[in-house]
Order: sequence, then C-alpha cells, then structure tokens
Amino acid sequence: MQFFLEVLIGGLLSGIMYSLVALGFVLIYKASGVFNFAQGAMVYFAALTTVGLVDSGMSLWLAILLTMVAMVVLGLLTEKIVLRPLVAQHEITLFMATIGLTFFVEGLAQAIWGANVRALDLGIEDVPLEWLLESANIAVSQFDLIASGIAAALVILLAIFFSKTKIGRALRAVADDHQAALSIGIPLQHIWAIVWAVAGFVALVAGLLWGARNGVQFALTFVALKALPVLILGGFTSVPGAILGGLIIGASEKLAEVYIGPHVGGGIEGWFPYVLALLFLLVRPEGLFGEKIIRRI
Amino acid sequence: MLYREAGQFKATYVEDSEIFPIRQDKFGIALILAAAFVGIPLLSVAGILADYTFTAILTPFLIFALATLGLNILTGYAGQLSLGTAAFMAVGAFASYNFMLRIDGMPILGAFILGGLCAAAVGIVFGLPSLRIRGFYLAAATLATQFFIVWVLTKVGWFTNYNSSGVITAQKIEMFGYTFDTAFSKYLFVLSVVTVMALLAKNMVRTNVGRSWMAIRDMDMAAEVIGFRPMRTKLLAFAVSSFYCGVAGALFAYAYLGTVEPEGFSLDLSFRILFMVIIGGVGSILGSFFGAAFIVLVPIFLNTFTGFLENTVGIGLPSGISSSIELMVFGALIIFFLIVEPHGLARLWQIGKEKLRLWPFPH
Amino acid sequence: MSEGRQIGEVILDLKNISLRFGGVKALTDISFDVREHEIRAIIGPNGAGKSSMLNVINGVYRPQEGDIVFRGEHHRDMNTYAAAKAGIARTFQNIALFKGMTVLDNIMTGRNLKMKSNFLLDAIYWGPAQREEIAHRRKVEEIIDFLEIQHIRKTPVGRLPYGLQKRVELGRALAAEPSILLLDEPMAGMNVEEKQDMCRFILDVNDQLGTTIVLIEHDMGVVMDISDRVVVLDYGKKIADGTPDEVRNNQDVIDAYLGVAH
Amino acid sequence: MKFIKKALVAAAFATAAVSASAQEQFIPLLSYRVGPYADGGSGFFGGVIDYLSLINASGGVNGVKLTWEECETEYNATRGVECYERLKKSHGGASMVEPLSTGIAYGLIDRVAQDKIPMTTLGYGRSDAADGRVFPYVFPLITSYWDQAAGMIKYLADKEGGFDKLKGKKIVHLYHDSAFGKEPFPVFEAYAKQLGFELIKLAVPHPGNEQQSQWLQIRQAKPDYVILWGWGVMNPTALKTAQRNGFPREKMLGVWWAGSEEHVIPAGDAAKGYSSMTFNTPGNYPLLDEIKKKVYAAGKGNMEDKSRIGSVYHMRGVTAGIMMVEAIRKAQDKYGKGKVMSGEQVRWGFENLNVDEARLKALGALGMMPTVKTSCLDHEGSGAVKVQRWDGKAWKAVTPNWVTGDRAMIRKMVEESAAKYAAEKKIAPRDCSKEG
Repeated sequence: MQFFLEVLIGGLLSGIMYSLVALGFVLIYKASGVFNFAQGAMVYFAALTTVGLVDSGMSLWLAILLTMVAMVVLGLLTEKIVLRPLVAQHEITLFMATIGLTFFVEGLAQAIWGANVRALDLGIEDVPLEWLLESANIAVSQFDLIASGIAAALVILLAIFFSKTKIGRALRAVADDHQAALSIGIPLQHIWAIVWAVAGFVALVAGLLWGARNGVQFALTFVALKALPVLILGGFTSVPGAILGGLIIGASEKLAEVYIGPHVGGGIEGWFPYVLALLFLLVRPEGLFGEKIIRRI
Repeated sequence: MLYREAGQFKATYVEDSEIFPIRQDKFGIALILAAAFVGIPLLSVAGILADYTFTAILTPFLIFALATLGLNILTGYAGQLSLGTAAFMAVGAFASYNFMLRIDGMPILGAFILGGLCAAAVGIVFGLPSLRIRGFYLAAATLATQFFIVWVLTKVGWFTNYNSSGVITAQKIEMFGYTFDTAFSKYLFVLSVVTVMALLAKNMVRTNVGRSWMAIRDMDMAAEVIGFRPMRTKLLAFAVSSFYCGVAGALFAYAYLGTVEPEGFSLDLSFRILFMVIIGGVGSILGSFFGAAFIVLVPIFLNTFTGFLENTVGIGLPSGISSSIELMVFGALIIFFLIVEPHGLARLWQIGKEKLRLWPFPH
Repeated sequence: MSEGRQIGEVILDLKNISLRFGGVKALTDISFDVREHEIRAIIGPNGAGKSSMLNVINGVYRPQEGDIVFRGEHHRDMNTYAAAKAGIARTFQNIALFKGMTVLDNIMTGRNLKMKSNFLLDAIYWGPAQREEIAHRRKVEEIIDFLEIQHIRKTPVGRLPYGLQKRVELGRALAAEPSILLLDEPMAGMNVEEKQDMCRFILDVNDQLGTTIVLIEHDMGVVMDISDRVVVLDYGKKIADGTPDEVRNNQDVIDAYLGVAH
Repeated sequence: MKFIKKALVAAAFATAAVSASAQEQFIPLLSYRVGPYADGGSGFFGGVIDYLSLINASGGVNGVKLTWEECETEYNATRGVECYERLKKSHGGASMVEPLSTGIAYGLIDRVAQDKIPMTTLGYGRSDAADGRVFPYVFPLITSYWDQAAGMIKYLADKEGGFDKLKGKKIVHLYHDSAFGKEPFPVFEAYAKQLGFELIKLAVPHPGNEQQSQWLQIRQAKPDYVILWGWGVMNPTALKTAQRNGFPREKMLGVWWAGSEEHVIPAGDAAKGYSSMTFNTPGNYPLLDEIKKKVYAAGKGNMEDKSRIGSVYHMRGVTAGIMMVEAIRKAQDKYGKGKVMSGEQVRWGFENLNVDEARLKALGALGMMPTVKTSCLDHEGSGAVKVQRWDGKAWKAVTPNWVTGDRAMIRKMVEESAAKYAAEKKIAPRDCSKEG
C-alpha cells in the first residue's frame, strides 16, 4: 500500500508537469486552431535564455523578467510574420508553418547561447519531503510539490485572466466562434498576438520548472512529447482537460510501468500513455471535456 | 508557346483518360525517366557524376519520396493524418530481413513484397482507430504505433535474430545472379522500384479507389451515402499506404544504410516524412517527390553553401554557429514557401505550368 | 405535371417514424408512403424535420421507433450502404460535393457501386480495369451532356458557383442510376433561370427514366407545379398529406406557414 | 530537380575550391554541433581538431600536413551517410572516419569496407567489430561496451573486496531502452550467473526525461548498486530523480556516455559523489598544456568555451586524434615516411598500433589514456577503463590503475557474435596468420 501510494503520488506530480506543457498547446489551439508544434522549442528557448542571462551575471528575477519580454516579442513576431499571412489556411498548413518555426527557434536559441548543457537553480531543493518519508516511508519530491503549486497558481491566474479581464473574455469569444468574435468587432490579429504571448509565458514557466528539474538542454524540446497524450485525453481545447488529463496520464503511466512493465520487459511508459489515450478516444472520441461531435450533413 | 494544350483534341475517352493527357506532360515525364534511367547513368560512366550523387543524394531521395508517396496516399488522398510512418517502414525492413534470413532461396523482391504486406497488416490494425477518431487526435494517436512498434522490435530478440547489438544487417540484393552492390546499381534498383510503384499509385488515385479515398477525405458522410464504405476505404488506404512505407523501409535498410537499429526508425523520421508530404503538396504524387527533394536536399545545400563560403570567400563562422544558422534558414525557408504557396510545391509547379500555358500573352 | 408515365405501387412506406437527438425530438410518429414513379414533395417551415426525414430514408439517421417498408421488405432502420445499393440516391441541403475533385471525378464517384474493378486492377489500369473505367466514363459523359455542364468537366468543384454545384450534385446522384432520388432543396439559392433549368432536369429525369423523386423544397410555386403528392411537416409532426390542391387548402398548413401560435 | 542541381553545383564548387593541395592527409569530420547531442559533439570534435591543429603546428606527420573538413550530421544517420559520401573523395580522399554516432556508424559499416576507408568507433558501436577478421575496416578502439561492462563488474568486485563478495548482492542495470542499453545484457547476465548476484534490469524509454517509476522501483528493491547505462538527458534526470528518491549517488556507476561534465552539471548538487566509467584519466597533462600554448595562443583553438579544454568529451576527442595520427604515423613507417597515406594504408596502421607507455610519455599523455596495441585479430587493442567520481566541481579518478574485466570471456562472446554476422552476411573471415 505504501508503495502503491508512492507510485500514485509520484505519478500525479509528474502529471502536473505534463499538464504544464500541454497548457501551452491548448491556449493556442483554442484561440486560433493552430496545433503549435513549436511549443517544445519555445520551452527550450525560454529556459536557455534565462540561464544564459543568469550565467552572464544577471540576477535570476531580472533574467526571468527579460526572458518574459523576449517570449512576448517572439510571440508577437510569430503572429505578425508567420501566422498573419497564413490566416484562413488549412490547419495542416498552419501546423507545418509552426514546424518551420520550430527549426528556426531551435537554431536561434543555439546560435545565441551555444549548445552547452547548463544547470538552472531556482533555489528549490529537490529532495524527498522529510516528514512524509519518516512518518509513512513515502518519498515525495519537494520540488515536484512546489512545481505543482506553481502550476496550480498559473492555472488560477489564467482562469482569472480569461474570466475577469476584457482581453480574456475576448479570447474566449474567439475560441467559441471566430465569426461571431469578428462580428462584434474584436480584431483577430490582436487576439492571436496576445494568445501567442501568453503561450510564450506558459512556455517560460514550463521551461524554468523542467529546466530546473533535468537541466537546461536541447532535450527540453522533447517534453512536448509528454504533453501529446495529455492533449488527446483532455481535448485540445480544454484547460481543465489538460490538467485532469495530465494527472490521469502521469498516474497511469507510472502504475503501468511499475506493475505491468516488469512482466513484459519494461520501458512501456513510452507508448502506454498513447495507447491509453487511444482506447479512451475509441470510447469517447471528443476527449474528456470536448463537446460531443454530432455529425451533421 | 511551348506548353499549351490548345489544338490537342481528344477523340476518345481512352485518350482523355490517359495518365498524362497533355502531350507536353507526357514528353516531360518521358524526358525525366530517360534522364533518370539513361542520362544519369551515362554521365556516371563518363565519370562526370561520382558515386556521391547516387548513394548520398539520389538513392535516399528516391527512398524518402517513396515513403512520402505512401504517407501522401493516406494523408493527402484519404485525409487521415498519421505520425507512424517510420514504424511502418521499420516493419517493412525488419520483416524483409527475416523473410530473407529464414526462408532459403527467398527472392529479394519477394521479401520486399512480403515485408510490405506485413507493414500493410500492421497498418490495418493501427488504422482501426481512424474509424472513430480524426484530425490531430488521430495523428497523436498514431504515435502509439510509432512507439509501440519500435519498442517491440527492441524488446523481442527474434526480430533481429538475437543480434547482441539489436541491429539487423541487410543481406545482399541479388537478382538473376547479379548482385546490386555498387552505388550505381543500387540507384538503378531503387529507381526501378520507385518508378513502378509511383505509376501504380498514380493509376490508383485517378481511378475508382482513388476517388473513394478523396471522397472520404472531402466529405465522409456524402461518400457513405453514395455507397463508399468508410471502414473498407480507410483501412484500404492504411494498408496501401503502409505497404508503400514498408517497401520504402526495406529499401532504406537494403539499398541505403545496410545495418539498421530499430531506433533508426524513430519518431524523428516519421515527422520528416510528414514534412515532405506537406511541403511537397498534400494529395499530389508529384508533390511527394518535390517534398522529399526539399527536405533531403536543402539542408545539404545549406551545409555545402556555408562550407563554400568558408573555403572560398573566407567568411568563416565558428562551426556551432554556422550549423545553428543553417537550421534557422531551413526553418525560415519552410515558412517562406508556405506563405508563397500554402498548398505546397506541387501547386507552385502547377501555377508555373498555367503561366507557361498563357505565355507570352498573359492577358 | 407530365403525362407519359404511370404512377405505380407504393415502393416506400414509412410507418410511425420517431427520431430523437438526446432529449430533442426531431420527428414524432410520422407516416407516409411513396409510390413508384411519382414526385413526392416534403414541405414545412424551417426546423420542421424535413432533412431528418430524408436522412432516415437513406440510413444516415436511425430512428428510435418506426418501421420502414422498402419494396415489400421491413426494416427497423436503413443503413447508408444498403440504401445506396438498393438504388436510393440523394443530394444535400448544404452541398456535399467532394471539393478537392473535378466535376468529372465527382460524378464518376456516383458510379462506384456499379464498378467491379478492385484496387489492384486499378493500380495496373490495363485490360478490364481500363475498359470498365472507359465504359463508366461514357455513361458519365451522357449525364454531363444532359445537365449541360460539358464546359466545366475538368474544373475542381470548389471553384464553381453555387448553382452549378447544385447541378453537379444532381449529376452525381443520377450517375448511380437510382430508382429513388432524394433531393434536399435542389433549388435553394438559385435565380429564376437556374430554377427553371433545375425543374426541367427533375421533370426530365422523372419522365424519361421513370425515377421516383422525393424532394424538399421551399419554393411553393415549384412544389405545387411539379409534385404529385405533398406531405407537410411542422415541428417534427405530420400535419397534412395529399395532392397539391388538398394541401394548399388545409387549414393546419396555412396556420403553420402563417405562424399561428401553437 | 532544381534543388539537386543547385546542391550539385555547390558541392562541385566546394570540392574544387579545396582539393588543390594533394600533399595533405585528409580526415573528414562528421561532427554534430546542433540538436540534442550537440554538447558531446562539439566537445569531442573540438578535441579532435585541437589535436590535429597541434600536429600541424608542429610540422605535421613527418612533414605531411593534416587537413580536415567538418560536415554537420545532427546525429542523424541519413545526414551522416551523406556527409561521408560527400567528403570521402574530396581533398584527395579520406583516410579514415569517426562519426561518434552509433546510427551513422551502422550506416557506414558496408560503405567503408567497399571504399577501403577505416572507421574508428571509440568506445561505442558494435562490440563484435573487435574481431578484425570479420570487420577489417572497423576499429572499436580502446574499449567496447562489453569490455566496459566487464570492467564495471570488476570495479564493483574490487570495491567489495573480491569477486566472491558480490554473491547475494543486488545490482540494478538502469538502461536506455534501445539497442544501446541492451548491448551489455549478455555480459551482466554471464557475470550474475557466475558470481551469484541478482541482476535487475530496468528500462527507461527514450528520451528518459521522466524516471519516477524506475526510481521508485529502485527504492523498493534497495539494490547495492545502480549501473546507469544512460544517454543524453536520461543521465542528469537519473541523478536528479535518485536524489529525489533518496538513493545515494555514491552507489551509482555510469557508462562512459553517462560520464561527462555535460551529464552532471545540469543535475547540480544531485551529481555529487556519482561515479562513471571513462577511458581517460581526468587531470592535466603536458599534451593539453601544449595544445593551449601552440594552438589556442595562436588563435586556432576550436573550443569556444575555453574552460571545456580538458573536459571529458574534449579529452576523448584528443584521444581519438592521437589514435588517428598514430595510425598515420605507423602506416608511414611501413609505406614511406613523408608520404600521404591511402585509406587502405591507414587501415594497416590502425591494425598495427602499438601505443605503449613510452610513446604516451613522448606525446605528453602518459596516464591520460590506456596503452593500445591492436592486431588483425583484435581491433580494440586495450579494453582497459577507469572509474572517475564527480566531486561537485570536477571529475577525479577513483581507480589509480586501469581496470579490465574478464577479457577471455568477452573475447569468446565477440568471436561468436562476429561469426554469426559473417554467416548471415556470407563473409569469409580473413586468415590473420597471412596478414603482415
């Protein structure tokens, strides 16, 4: 039981980390229908820029602030240069454009900061919680716990942003219906620019946490892979879906690896979440929180 | 005035239904095939083209074009987005290897076809979700195929004949007592396979089966109502597509790399093939070739070009930076081409032809 | 109304059809029949359930209750493939053409059930496969001639104006050589000239090929002119059924169209 | 077609521009400086280039200058093969190749044999390629994965006080779930059977940036040691996750792909006390000073970040450079001093290397790497490894002497595997008694 709990908690906490990445995808897909392949590259770019600035002698907070500015600029430029000329194109074309963007951002990050692997210290010690370890012999990472707290704060922040601010409400209008949003006079370009900037900010948070967790290196771009099953499960357009999907994927992949893995040679975490999400979709094609698709003609 | 169809009248439907109805197109294709089969070999015999052209440029280009063609059948024609291409290629390669290994006197083409059929079978199984899932959901779900197949090939030693390094080493390509072992002969071998398969694909997409795929892609409900069965149509697309990818995978192992590990067919390769489809043109046989050319050749060209700058002009950058800049330029080029023509290079080509048709009197 | 044809027996009999989406009732206890060779119209205000009715007939929707008798056989519901196979073809209210394909290819798809070739023969495209393709092409060209759309044969349908698209869609349905043709607002959004053309095509099909036609149309003038019998739906219920004249004078119909509160 | 033409024209230009001087010995460098593994690639190839520059600064090999050209592979097999094909005939012909990538090396095995160009795979690639009879053109120099695995067990046994002390112990093999991670299975399994320890194999799926489930299993199993057979981001993640689950890093031992600064620095404090295998002894050597003095002082150094001079990857690159140059030197001894050697001649050089302590001392690299003596039968030439420990700032050697495992056992496995390969490929192995 103690071991089961340990695996479950560890999985849930890892799941939150996946949600964090998935969130960036959801924001952009919701508002503009673009599946942003470059989200992983943005995470990498954000983390590398922060660390690069810190290494050049800046304080952490200043570096984060400057990176935030850089991410917003990157988002704005992306909207202006890449997406605006492609407005109203088929979603697969937009997807491909973000792939081009991925190459560009990855190249840019390495051209500026080099390919060296770096450490990022946020001042949170990554050790098991002592009291829990002593009282129940359950190892729960202090870092993951704090990271989850930050992720939760981020979600709340986004929720407030979406429901309480004028821009946020406009964003939701766009997400619900592009035509309607246009007809009440919200300039779509502005909305897209803001969404990309917000997604850049989310990428920064994800980059900092993942960077502190595993080091800042190119492999940060791979965290996007962990977000995909979360997206299938939770739906591409649902923020709560991303959170819940992350928790489910995190917990179930850990449990599967620990309890099924040893019988089939291990390493099933790589595909298990996808198969799980797939099976789920077969039952409910619209995902956890997606709207039911009624085929009309 | 060179490219124009005015004055070419079709007297019969047979003529009008030809694969290349316009005389200039027919001529152009014949010219390309002649160049590929005769011209390039002559240049090679004359010593103008080195092995490099065949083994490092043309052979991989053709193999990737074949895989792209396969994915294009599925994604471009039948409208099912897939990210499992490399897995189907892996099935083709590993299955062909095992047929060659375990059946005495197995002819190589037989092994490729069986390998392709294995890929097709796997394709059908992993295509089943497409009956309920669509779009990016399906794409992400096909990742399950990608990871699962590579995992199985890594875990089950039988597939690699219990090789301690977990790799397969392709047997020699032998036909009628002739061994295809030079760069040039391998090129001809691959070219023949790809030409035949491309023509078959072109025939498929312009007849009933192709129309069934496009119908499902464009409006699945209407397709159902006029009598196309979605399950059969989609699964057939998965099967044919996977067959093409499987053969491409076998060629990748046999005519190109020689020794491959399961990781050689990684997600990265799947993505690469998808890029080729999109850049080349979704739903275009010719576009598959354009796309493969773009993704294979542009990085090489950029790399050669920076090398050229460094060596002759003397603009040298630290290697790390120049590599990064190459990557940035590559990304920017993709975006540029999409903005110029969102429907891919094939459409660009078509527009070029239309312009040519009107030339020199554009109005 | 044209004279040269004989209206035959009932070939399609719909009994007590009810259809719900979740809690929303789309059709409630509807019964009517269709006789061979006739032109049967379904009319009613927006949201009356007309398209749903067609969707039930060719198996796109499965009614929760009811019985469909088609050529003497009882069906709990239809399925699209069986319906197509049995010779039921249709057009759609919001054009459902295959946008990426040419006019010719779109109409060719209509012939798919008559084709015997399989994908392997198609791939080789030689001998029987080629002969078959050409034979069907000949048929399709007849339809193209009939609908007077020769000039746009090789144009992708996405680039055509609305009226022509409607015509191509009719062509695709005709290509199946159907015994029953379901037309969902074939004249919506057309100008007078286009409507006249379309009316002519429908009457010709009915007259020359003897095809039974079930059509939904808003233009009362057209409906009353060309149909043999009319069924009227309102809020998913049948409120009248009969010849154009009977329906025209039915008080419920007048109320429904004038919007009297229920 | 347009692109093909462009690429060809550009390639032709590039070749024409630099193939002017045929009096130089050409070494193509299939490097990778962008992408996921760029950190290792830039260090390693920087080291190779630094050493080659040093040789040139000192007058070349008996007067023959070395020349090289880099080609970016992004660690991608297709790109790597293209680079090899592009460069193999330029500058008068390649004399050897070292891709530092398993995938690329696999793609080149047949090609190098056909082109008669030797390929070195320093510490990676097919272990069975050590059998020079079957793989005449492939040189897994110094140590293969199998020898390294055997070295690990030897080290752990020494630490415990003898092979018999491993009986009843629990050792976890935490591996990258790929052909690479599975390669040492037969060695560990043979030892586990022979010595009576319990071997637990735990797979980490690529890329390995999430390992909570594996480490919870480790926490549950309470093993005596964890062998980290990792790759890329899997390594720092393993260290961090070990810390997160309270597993002491002192009980972890990594393969050499898990033993460079790039793998421990990102893990920060979590890496302190962690040990890994290496075939270079960390420290400073006269050779490195010479490189700084003659190459970097002249502004020709390749490392952008000078603090990385002498780092693990850089030193491994220098080692590879030494192997290359020594092979050329050896070939010149036989085929004519001061001449440019063909690939075939350099191959002979690689096959007859004898880099003993005296030679290493003369190079200023005594102790930096093990001695290497190759032969037609043995393309590995050493099999010796060392263990190093990360103290939070630098790697420090743990074992004063070079460690080797049961080489006879490994050799037997190499021969078996190579014979199977030869049978599958229908290759007739060379008869080594006829080689000169």
